[in-house]
Amino acid sequence: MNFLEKLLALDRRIIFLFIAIAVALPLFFTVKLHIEVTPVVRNLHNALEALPPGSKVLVSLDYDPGSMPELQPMAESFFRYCFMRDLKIIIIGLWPNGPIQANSALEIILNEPDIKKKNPKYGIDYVNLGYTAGNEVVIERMGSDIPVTFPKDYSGNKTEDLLLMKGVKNFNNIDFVYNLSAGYPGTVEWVLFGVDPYKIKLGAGNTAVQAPQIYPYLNSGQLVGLLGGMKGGAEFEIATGKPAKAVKFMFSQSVSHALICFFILIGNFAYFATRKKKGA
Amino acid sequence: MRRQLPILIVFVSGVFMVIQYFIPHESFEFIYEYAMDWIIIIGIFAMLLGLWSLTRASVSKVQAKAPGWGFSVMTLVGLATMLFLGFYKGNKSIAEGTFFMDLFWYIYTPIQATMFSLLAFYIASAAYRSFRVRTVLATILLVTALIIMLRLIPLGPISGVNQWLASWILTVPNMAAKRAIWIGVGLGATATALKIIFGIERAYMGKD
Amino acid sequence: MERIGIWIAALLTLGIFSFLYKDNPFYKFCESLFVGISAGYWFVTTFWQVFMPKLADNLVAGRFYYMIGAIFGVLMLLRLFPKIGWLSRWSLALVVGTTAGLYFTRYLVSNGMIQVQNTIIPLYVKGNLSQTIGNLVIVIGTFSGLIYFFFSKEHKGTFGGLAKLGIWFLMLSFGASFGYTVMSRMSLLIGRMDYLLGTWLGLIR
Amino acid sequence: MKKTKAVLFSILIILFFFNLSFPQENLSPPPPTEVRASDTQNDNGHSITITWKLSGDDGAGKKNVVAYEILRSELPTGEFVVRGMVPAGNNTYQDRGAKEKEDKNYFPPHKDFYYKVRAKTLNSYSESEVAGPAQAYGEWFHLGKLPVFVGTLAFTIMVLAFISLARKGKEFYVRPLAGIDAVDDAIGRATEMGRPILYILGLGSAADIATIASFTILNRIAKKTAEHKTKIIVPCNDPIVMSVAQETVKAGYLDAGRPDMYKEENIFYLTSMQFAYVAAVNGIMLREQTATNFYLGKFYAESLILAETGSVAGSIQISGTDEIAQIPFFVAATDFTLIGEELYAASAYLGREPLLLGALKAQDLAKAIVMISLASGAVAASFHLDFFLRLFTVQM
Repeated sequence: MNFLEKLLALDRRIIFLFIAIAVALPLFFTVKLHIEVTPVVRNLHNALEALPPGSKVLVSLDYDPGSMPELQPMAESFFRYCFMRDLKIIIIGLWPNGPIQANSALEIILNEPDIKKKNPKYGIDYVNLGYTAGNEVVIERMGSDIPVTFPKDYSGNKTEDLLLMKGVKNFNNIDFVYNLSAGYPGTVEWVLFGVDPYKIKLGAGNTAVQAPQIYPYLNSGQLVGLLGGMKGGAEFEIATGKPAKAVKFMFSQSVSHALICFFILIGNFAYFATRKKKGA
Repeated sequence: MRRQLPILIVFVSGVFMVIQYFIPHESFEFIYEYAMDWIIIIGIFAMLLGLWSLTRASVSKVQAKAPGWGFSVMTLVGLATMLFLGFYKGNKSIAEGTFFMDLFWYIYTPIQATMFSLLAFYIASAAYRSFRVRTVLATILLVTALIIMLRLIPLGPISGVNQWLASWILTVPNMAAKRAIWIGVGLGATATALKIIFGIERAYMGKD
Repeated sequence: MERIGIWIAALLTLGIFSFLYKDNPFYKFCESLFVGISAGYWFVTTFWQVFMPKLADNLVAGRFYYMIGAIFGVLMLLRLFPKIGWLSRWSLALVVGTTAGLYFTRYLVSNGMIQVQNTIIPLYVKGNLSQTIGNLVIVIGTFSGLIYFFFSKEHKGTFGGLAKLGIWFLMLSFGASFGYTVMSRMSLLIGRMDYLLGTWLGLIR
Repeated sequence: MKKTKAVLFSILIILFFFNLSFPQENLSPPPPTEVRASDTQNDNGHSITITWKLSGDDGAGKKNVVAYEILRSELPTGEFVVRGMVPAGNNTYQDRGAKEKEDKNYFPPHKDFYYKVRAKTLNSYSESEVAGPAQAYGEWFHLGKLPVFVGTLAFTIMVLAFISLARKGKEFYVRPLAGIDAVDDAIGRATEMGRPILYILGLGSAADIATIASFTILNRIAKKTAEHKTKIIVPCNDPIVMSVAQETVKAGYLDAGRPDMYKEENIFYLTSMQFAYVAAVNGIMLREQTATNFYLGKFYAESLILAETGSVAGSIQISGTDEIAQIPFFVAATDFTLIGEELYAASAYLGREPLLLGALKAQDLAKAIVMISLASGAVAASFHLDFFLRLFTVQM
């Protein structure tokens, strides 16, 4: 067997090894890749920039550990942005794991030096109201009464006693809703049961697999902006001027994508070369 | 009784569900909601069948000392541990912070995430193996996949054109093909549903 | 506890990855443990989160129509007794009949009518060349794709030509989906690598 | 424009409280007129729809109306309570409630209600005249779903007509399908090699249409394996699916006249959790060295893990699913793929039963109708005629 034939019947374990290296190695470096901010992400950022400091932002985390690699960096960058801009954060989850994901993102963000300087306080600058069962019905109930839908926060305090929640009755008192979604219930439900009846302003981050289904709502204006997959997350970090995890991970993405393309090309090269030989 | 009654149940419940779609009145809505709950409840009872099958298969492997029977012991241990931890403190057994949830977070979740991540390797090896310029069809597959993948790689001036092309492919011809598949699946599934309701397709019922 | 947990999680992660090299006892261990734990987890959570609220609570509240579901559920279990096992077919019939009726309209509407509705678009948009081309491609693609799925006629002549165009469209779509999905699959691996190198070993920040 | 509206709207909420203490009657806008309340159409009977003509200061005049409040009472002179609010520019509101009597928000049907609409500016409001009485009641047919009803009837008639033609002995032609022709070879190969066949029904429940289509195929394949005396392994991920698969395979062995060879322990349940199931199936493929793998039914992300592991084991693989997102991976990694509708057609192909073939013909006829509507609809739409579009438009 000559080299080309070996290449043609390449042991897939060699490909596996290269993929592992292509993903792991870039994690050790911080490279400033040129990432262009697409209009859908730019629109979301602009809408957030238009909010005056002190605006109340509802964040619904609707995913579980399975989608962490894509959505967790989005949660972190969004919290960071809100704290920097003095936007008040109200966290909920339509998925049982959502509020837990929020806490682990907050733990990281609250320990960043820039944020530490601001010293955000629980109950005044951010609250975590936890999870309530009921999927889209939860959104409907929030439209009439948020404290009734979420009577207690994640740690068991009465919602009414939280300073931030004073005067928050329903969606009329919420200035922006941001939803991170990995499926059902998620962005689709927020559009159908939140935007349509209550005219809330909604921005969303979705897994890459989920994003194409959400695009129609962008075109119709029901959704302000969308972060699609890790790339969307990276674009948002660039737009806010704080490149973080998603940007860093995008380097791994680029290298591994390039590697797969390279493998496809050499596979075809070997295929042609051996075929020519056989022909001759 | 053994053959006819099930066929009748299928017919009646199937026709009811089709009819209720067109009737907004609450009386039908109530029956619909009950029926959906019954289906869920039947599913819960059936779980016992599953546990029985899994346990029986593992136990008989252990008894017969079949090759790899030690691993069947592991399965049984895992199963028994979760069942015990999940019930011994009543409905508080699965609250956050219990040992049950620790096992979920430190054993179940990482294995699941890792199994899922194997796809990163397999998507690469599948691409290498099957994306060859062998036939026209394989070539189309390869070229479009390359165009879409290249959108994540900085290519200087070509990037702009490629971005545009990638999003055009995703929103136009990709959409057209998906619609054709959707419509086909729609017709195939509705026809199959009809065959089930009318008792023409009944292989799933088995035979005596 | 957390440190031990992370070590266990990391070792299990490596155990699953070892399958990429070849099947081995380490993987078999993770696999069999995973099967047992997941079956138990699924049973326990379904019991507390579905069985209790859906059946037990409703029966306690005196809503006895839920008994009908329970009776059919018990019939399902009779499979375990060969002599009266045939009774389980009644439950099966209820499940299959109900969902067949449900799916009938669901598929007809969302896969049939709505897709057709979305594809009835003007072939000529005045003063907008790119949309005209886009619409034309969508209609032709959907049409020829459907021809490919035609079973009654052999793919020959003009008909065969259109069917071939249809399968080209399908392949283009498959290639696009394949390429598009690579990013989310890589994200998963990045997540695991971040866990191993960051959370476990602390090599990256 | 939208932005200013939202800002005004939030200021309104803050000023609302001031407003209560400083009523400024002389500034109140012209009230909404022509208020009508009537039962909401096509609903379950727990909602009333209110419509009105916009206040003179909404979008015109002083342009200072920011919202409308909708109030309800059981008596024309009784106490009116606020039921909801819509931003300015809207002229309808659906007053909806729950259908369960014990619900706090229960909306009683067949009961008189009176409504009025209040136009609000930042610091004043004015009320319309009282409208009503109106009653909520449920309809017995959803008019918006008429196109679906016609479609249902037409398709049912087509299927039944072709099936009765088949019963009368009419023979139907169907074109060859590559994936189907491969099935026999694949079973033959397993027999020659003396290795088992693996059949995966996917992650669907026993009620998923794709799973049911797969049961029929499993039945045919089980019959063939019984004839060839080849072992078939069916690991399941749903207990009901397992039960049905056992019945189906048993029936296949009966059809082949070899009920004695049927072994129930080869059709077993593993776990219902997606990736644990996949981990176990991966192991089975490599340890049992299956010669042929079938993946037919509902598949999700696991499709590629299964197909690539099978390819490592050197198995011949035949796949089919109606889950569009997974078809590309099956196409790339398995030897033959039944794409979407082909999966449903496969049961008819394998059995060659006239009744099932009849239904396939009805599908083709429906497809032809769809294609003609598509083409003529698009041509008509180019001339701004929306007749065809309306034929397919469903209002939920």
